[in-house]
Amino acid sequence: MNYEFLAYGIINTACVVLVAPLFVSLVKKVKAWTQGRQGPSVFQTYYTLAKLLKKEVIYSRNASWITRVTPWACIASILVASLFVPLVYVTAPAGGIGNIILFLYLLVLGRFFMALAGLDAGSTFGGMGSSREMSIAAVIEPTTIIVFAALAFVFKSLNIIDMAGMAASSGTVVAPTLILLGISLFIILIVETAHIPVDNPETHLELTMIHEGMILEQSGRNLALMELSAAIKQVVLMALLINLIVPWGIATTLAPAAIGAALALFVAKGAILALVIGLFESSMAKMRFFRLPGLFMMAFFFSTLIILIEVFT
Amino acid sequence: MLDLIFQVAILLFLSGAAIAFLGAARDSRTARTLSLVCSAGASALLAIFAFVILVTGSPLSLAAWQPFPGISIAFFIDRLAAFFLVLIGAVAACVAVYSTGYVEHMEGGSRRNLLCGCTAIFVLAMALVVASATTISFLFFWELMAAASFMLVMYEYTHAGTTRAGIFYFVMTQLSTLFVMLGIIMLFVATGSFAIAPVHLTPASAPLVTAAFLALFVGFSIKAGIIPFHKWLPYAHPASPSPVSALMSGVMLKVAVYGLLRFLMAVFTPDLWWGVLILIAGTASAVLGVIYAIKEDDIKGLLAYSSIENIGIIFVGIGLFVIFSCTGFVLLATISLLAALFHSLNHALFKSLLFLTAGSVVHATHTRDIEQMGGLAARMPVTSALFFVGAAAIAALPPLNGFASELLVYTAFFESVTVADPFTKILLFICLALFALTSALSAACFVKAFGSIFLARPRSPESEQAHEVGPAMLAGPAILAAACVVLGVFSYQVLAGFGYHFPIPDLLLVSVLLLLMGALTYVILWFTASHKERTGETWGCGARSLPSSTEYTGHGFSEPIVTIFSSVYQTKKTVTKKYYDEHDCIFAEGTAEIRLLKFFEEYLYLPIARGATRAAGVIARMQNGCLDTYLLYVFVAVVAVILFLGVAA
Amino acid sequence: MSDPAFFDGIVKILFVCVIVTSAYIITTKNLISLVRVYALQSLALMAIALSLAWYENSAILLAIAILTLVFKVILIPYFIATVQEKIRIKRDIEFHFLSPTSSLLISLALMIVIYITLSHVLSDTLAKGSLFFFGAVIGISLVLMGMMVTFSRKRAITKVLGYLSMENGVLLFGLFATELPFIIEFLIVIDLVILILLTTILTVGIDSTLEEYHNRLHRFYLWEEQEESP
Amino acid sequence: MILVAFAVTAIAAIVLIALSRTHRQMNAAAIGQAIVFMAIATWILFFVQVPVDTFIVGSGYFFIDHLGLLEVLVATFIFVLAAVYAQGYVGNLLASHELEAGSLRLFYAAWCLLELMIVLAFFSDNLALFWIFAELTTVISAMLIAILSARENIDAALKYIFVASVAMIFAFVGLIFLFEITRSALGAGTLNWTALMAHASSFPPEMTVAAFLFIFIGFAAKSGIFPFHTWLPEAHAKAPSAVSAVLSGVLLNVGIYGIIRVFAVVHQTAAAAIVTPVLLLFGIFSIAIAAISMLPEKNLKKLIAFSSIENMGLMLVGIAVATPLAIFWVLVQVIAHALTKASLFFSAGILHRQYRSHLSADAPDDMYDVFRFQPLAAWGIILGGLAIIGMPPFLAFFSKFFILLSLDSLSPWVLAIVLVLIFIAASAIGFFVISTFGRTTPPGETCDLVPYRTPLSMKAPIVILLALVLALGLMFPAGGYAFITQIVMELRFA
Repeated sequence: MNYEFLAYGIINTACVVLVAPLFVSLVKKVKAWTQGRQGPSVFQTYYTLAKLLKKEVIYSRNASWITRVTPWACIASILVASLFVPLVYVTAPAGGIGNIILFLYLLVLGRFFMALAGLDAGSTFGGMGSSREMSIAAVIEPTTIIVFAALAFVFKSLNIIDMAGMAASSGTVVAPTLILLGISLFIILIVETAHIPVDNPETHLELTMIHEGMILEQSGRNLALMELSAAIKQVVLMALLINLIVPWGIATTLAPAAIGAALALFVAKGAILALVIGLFESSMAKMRFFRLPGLFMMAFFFSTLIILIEVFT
Repeated sequence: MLDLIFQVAILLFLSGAAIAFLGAARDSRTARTLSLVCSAGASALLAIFAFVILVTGSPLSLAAWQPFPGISIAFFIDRLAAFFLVLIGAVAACVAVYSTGYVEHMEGGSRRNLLCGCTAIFVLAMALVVASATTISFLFFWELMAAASFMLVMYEYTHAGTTRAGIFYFVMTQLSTLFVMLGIIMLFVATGSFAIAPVHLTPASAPLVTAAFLALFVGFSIKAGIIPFHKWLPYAHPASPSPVSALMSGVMLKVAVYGLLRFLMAVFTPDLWWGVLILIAGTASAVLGVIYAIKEDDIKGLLAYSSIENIGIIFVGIGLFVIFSCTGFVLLATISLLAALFHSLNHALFKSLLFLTAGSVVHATHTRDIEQMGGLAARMPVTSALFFVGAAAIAALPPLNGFASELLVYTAFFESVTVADPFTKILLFICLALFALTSALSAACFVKAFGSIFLARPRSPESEQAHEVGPAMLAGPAILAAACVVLGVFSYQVLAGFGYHFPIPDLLLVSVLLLLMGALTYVILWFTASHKERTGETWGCGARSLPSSTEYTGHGFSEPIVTIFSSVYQTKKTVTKKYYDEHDCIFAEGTAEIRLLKFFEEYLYLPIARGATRAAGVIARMQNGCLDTYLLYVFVAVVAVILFLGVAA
Repeated sequence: MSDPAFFDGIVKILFVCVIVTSAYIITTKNLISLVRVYALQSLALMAIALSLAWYENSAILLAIAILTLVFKVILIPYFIATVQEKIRIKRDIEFHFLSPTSSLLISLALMIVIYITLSHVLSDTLAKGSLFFFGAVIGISLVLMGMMVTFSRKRAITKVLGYLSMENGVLLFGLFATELPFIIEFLIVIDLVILILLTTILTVGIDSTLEEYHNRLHRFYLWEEQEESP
Repeated sequence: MILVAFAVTAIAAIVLIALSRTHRQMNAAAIGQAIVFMAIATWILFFVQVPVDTFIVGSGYFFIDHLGLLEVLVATFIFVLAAVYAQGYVGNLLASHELEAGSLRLFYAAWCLLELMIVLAFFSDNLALFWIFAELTTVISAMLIAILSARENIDAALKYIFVASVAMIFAFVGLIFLFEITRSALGAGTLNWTALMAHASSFPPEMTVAAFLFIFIGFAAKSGIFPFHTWLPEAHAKAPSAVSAVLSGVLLNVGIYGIIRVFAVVHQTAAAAIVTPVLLLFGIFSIAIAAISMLPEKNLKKLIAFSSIENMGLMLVGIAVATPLAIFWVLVQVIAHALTKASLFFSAGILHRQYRSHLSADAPDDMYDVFRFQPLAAWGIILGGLAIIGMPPFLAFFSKFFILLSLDSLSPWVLAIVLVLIFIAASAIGFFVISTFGRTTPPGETCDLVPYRTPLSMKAPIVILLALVLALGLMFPAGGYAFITQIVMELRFA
């Protein structure tokens, strides 16, 4: 482990934590605009988190140690996972950080705890949320792995940091198939970060909510951590999409100016992606839960098709 | 020196068995404990002994005795065997420690002594299968293992479920023996010896050798529980006492894996299609195993199906190993092989951990139905933590050992793009997708298991009354849990220690980072966030203190997945109606039943059984008790012989 | 002093006697006459042995003839007749598997089959068409015809007679195929006697027939009880 | 002189039985005879140079070779244990009036006579003599079956006599053929096995095939080979268990012994090629019929009897292979089967005593709570069952495995078929044991069964036999190995 990588870690983590809440608000803002509302401020999520930190934590009488551990486990796992995806600065990976499989499973780690926490309080909503979350995660998994395998195939590497490095150094799209992969990645992003048509976290209606159902019993500091981890997850996946498909501008040296520019550029690109997400969400209706596998199946076939094209050509 | 340790271990096992059997007449607790201590000590010795060989890598060979002049039972322990001996010894030792507490809570009086004795014999037989130097001693101990495990499965012989399990287990075991025996005999014919040594293929012997491989593959698959030969597992495991389930699932299945590996590596020169066959069998078992597991409400049944899944993963590793070695990718072949081996060890550890803790839970709640449990995390905190480690490991959460081995499989899969043949490549990608599905479903499955058993509120009075188990029943699983953590966190170092430097992430670093990030967040929040905490009711839409029956149950939890995979879980509807009138208009009474179609049981096992019964009915009619008929048979036979003489001469 | 042609004639007549008696045993329903016919068959056999002894000037054959006379013509028929009186069954009406006519037809077919088979098998030792060869064929046919009696008739006592008839066939075959040492022949007869004694006693013990016993047990319980006591 | 010793002992025992008044005395006489027999056999084993062929009855009629001695050793050993077992068993039969006191003397006299006949049969050099003794064993054992005052027993005995004797008639026809062969080949007719072995190579094949097949029919009926096996399940199931053990463990060997002897002669001629497929066919059919019949069988003793047929079929298949290896393991299988089967019948006998009121001839066995009432017998059946299906470390594991191994030299398909059939048989035994022994009185209901106090004399034989089979499986003595190899040599298979 060298200093560059240490610096990468610090910068990356700092950036991730810093910009993560922003994009959550951005998507909400876009949705509000399309609905003709003014919507909350783009910094609303920051305010919410700060507010939550000041509130007391209420535990259910039924809750066990799982509820107490979950927020920490979630934030820790997602923070480590965020190390795997370079946001603004890319350097040579070390110690296996950036491994695409490990990245996926760190996300699983957080989800595992979250689902358990959903069951812990004995609330029906929590159970339903956990159940659906795990089901969706299971069904999307083949698609995810195929997309990641395709990425590995295209970049001839298992390491996301390596991939980003390659993408950054080539300066252009590495392979035309990557654009197609981008679509699959986008679907994964939608699924993993609780957006319409998979999930609608804003309704608090038992029939629609998945992610919100699971964290229904969380409060105060713990809720803030959960919300933050969700935000970080979103930004990390967005960064994955952005920095592999449209890598221009990412810093390859430790110069503060380059990093600053990269951050600005990333925020801009992220804002566009958030716009796309927001528009996508607004143009869709929440899907009935059991129609989702059909959607995932389409994504799966799409990804497999890409693999087939790659393999046979 | 080393062989002395080995002999001492065998003697200890035998004396353990003898002590237990001698104490059976008096239902002696001392004898039981002593026997289990012997077993534990012997297992530990065995593990240490094997570990030394594993580290030094110098094989040890021992001639034991000759039951017949010329037929020698001999042992040869190289690194592969030593690896499995470590696995057997480590798990068996922990199980024995656990059993010292567990047997005293069991019903059955002096049968418990038999249980302890048979356990010692069972573990010994498994160890000796692995240590066998010749095919005949392999078969000898293989059969002994089968007999001993059968006795153990039949422990609660009075239960109706056990009868069914026993029949399934017995028949499948015999079938497995049949195929293994067939394979060994064919090998003998092809080579003329019982040595486990490479076969020199000639064009004449090639079909025979291939047939031998197929026979051995089927034989080992049956024992390992590969679909469609898996049916005995979900019957036998719930029926047997928990330590026995732990041993069978954790260790015995691995002995079958060992058999397959040993014959693949030491005897055959595999073809590519063998690898494809093993890979497909493994993938099918993995996916179907976990899909069945998620539906189970019986905790031990769930674990049994999960074993099928994990054996599938191991077979995937072996299949990849064969495919890569046939296509000449040595590094990938090594990774796949190590993945299979490492996952064998890991599965042994966490599955026995899960079975043992499940045993504690069953002991505390007096039920195996997870719908009746709940809320045990507060009542059995240590057990719940241990089970959690097992569940997290089996769900392949980093940085535990389950992840470490699945990571190797994934790595092999991801790198498989280098395989030249496009069709193999496509197959590998499809298997990869299914493999990913397996792993995600297994996470869902264990969220369900852990959540239903330990979280929320108790759903039965027995669970309400549950209390933590004694120290012996915690110590055994605790060692296993510690091993799970250590093998996961230090997986990179362990592999490097044995000289395998693979491009895989260092999980130690990841765990340090995880702790670091957690600690960092904690520290930051310590200074910024409020410290006030309060306990309240769970929110129930305004209703006060909802009963525990309103909780989300395990059944409800798995419902979405069951619906999504409804094509796998075929249901069978049977409706019978009776009417008052002859036009079938006025309905009198009727029954309707919807139940899960046990596909393999109803379309594979039972038709065969029914066919056999029908044949038996026809043949039984020959034996009709009438002397005239019997004499007629003789007459016909004599006339046939005379005719034969006329024709043949 | 022996005249081959005359000897041939005598033996052929005796062969016909044996076959006819055997056919009679297969078809008849009257038990008492069955025993008598068996005695007659044995007598014919004795006569064949005697004429062979006379023809070959062999003391062994003479002894065999005497043995046959004593045991098979006198002792065994007498014993069976006594037993028959005790169990008070005079007729064996039912036939199993085969009717009288079909059994005769089958016996004919069997004889042809045996002729063909033996002509293959014995081609080295016995000249085809010789009297000795024909005797061997008749012998084995007799064995099989006796066997047909054992399975086509209901009463155990008839089966015993069938068995005895089989044994006669073996004797005939032995006479013509080869020359067994006398001690062997003697021991076989002793064995036969013991076997017949035991079987007949058992027959008395169980019932008049084997197969009807199960049915009767339910239907005519009393009657059967009364009949069974010897 | 040796045979005289046997005969005198037997006569002495019979006289003693005739004189004695109580059951205990008669039983003691039977045990005494069996022990003396075994002692003589052991003495021959250690102190007499076998083969011996000079005896008082005139040379050429009797002789002792290794095969005969082996069979006699096994037979006398089982007789000793069976006689010991009979002490308790027959005592209970008497007490429950299943055996009339008047028949007791006859029972023991026949018992002693049977043992003498079997020994004489195994020591016969002359095949005709062997035939006669084999016939006599049929008669006497049928008597032992019929002696119980139940109609089914007489029924079974009559079936046994008829099927076996009718078939044996053909064996005699075969012997006449054999005699004629020797007469034309050697000038003087003989049925002496030693002479036959010496001159076998000059026999004409056609006649030899005919002779062998006819003889085979007879001995196959004695050893329960399909389609002559029909008497066996009924006779073995209905006989008193002490007798069943002897029938299965010893008398079936008489038939197989005859087949081995005659086949050893035929093996040296050109006829072997014609005969082998026939033997194989009969063997496979026996295994198949027995195995499939075992599946639905609900009667323990019938199940064990069918298992005997299966084992006999396997031995026949092994004989058909006729390699030295196969014959060696067939002989080991003879030992293993005899000892194991006897122990199974002993155990079944105890269960029979315990549940007799529920056991009728053909009805399924209504057993329950076996481990509570008769744990030893239950374990005897379980371990014996494991032993008979060829589980290690019992002796039959090796013999079955190597017979199967030698099968592969014929065709892998035969091997596969036989393996599947053996699997079916094993499953059937497992199925029976699991489903029957798991039955218990439902909690709440009271069980009105009175535990049968099994005397030591009935327990000890089971333990001894199982221990012996286990010990032989773990460590077969080198002397025994050499002994059986010697047999294979003498039979000229090597």
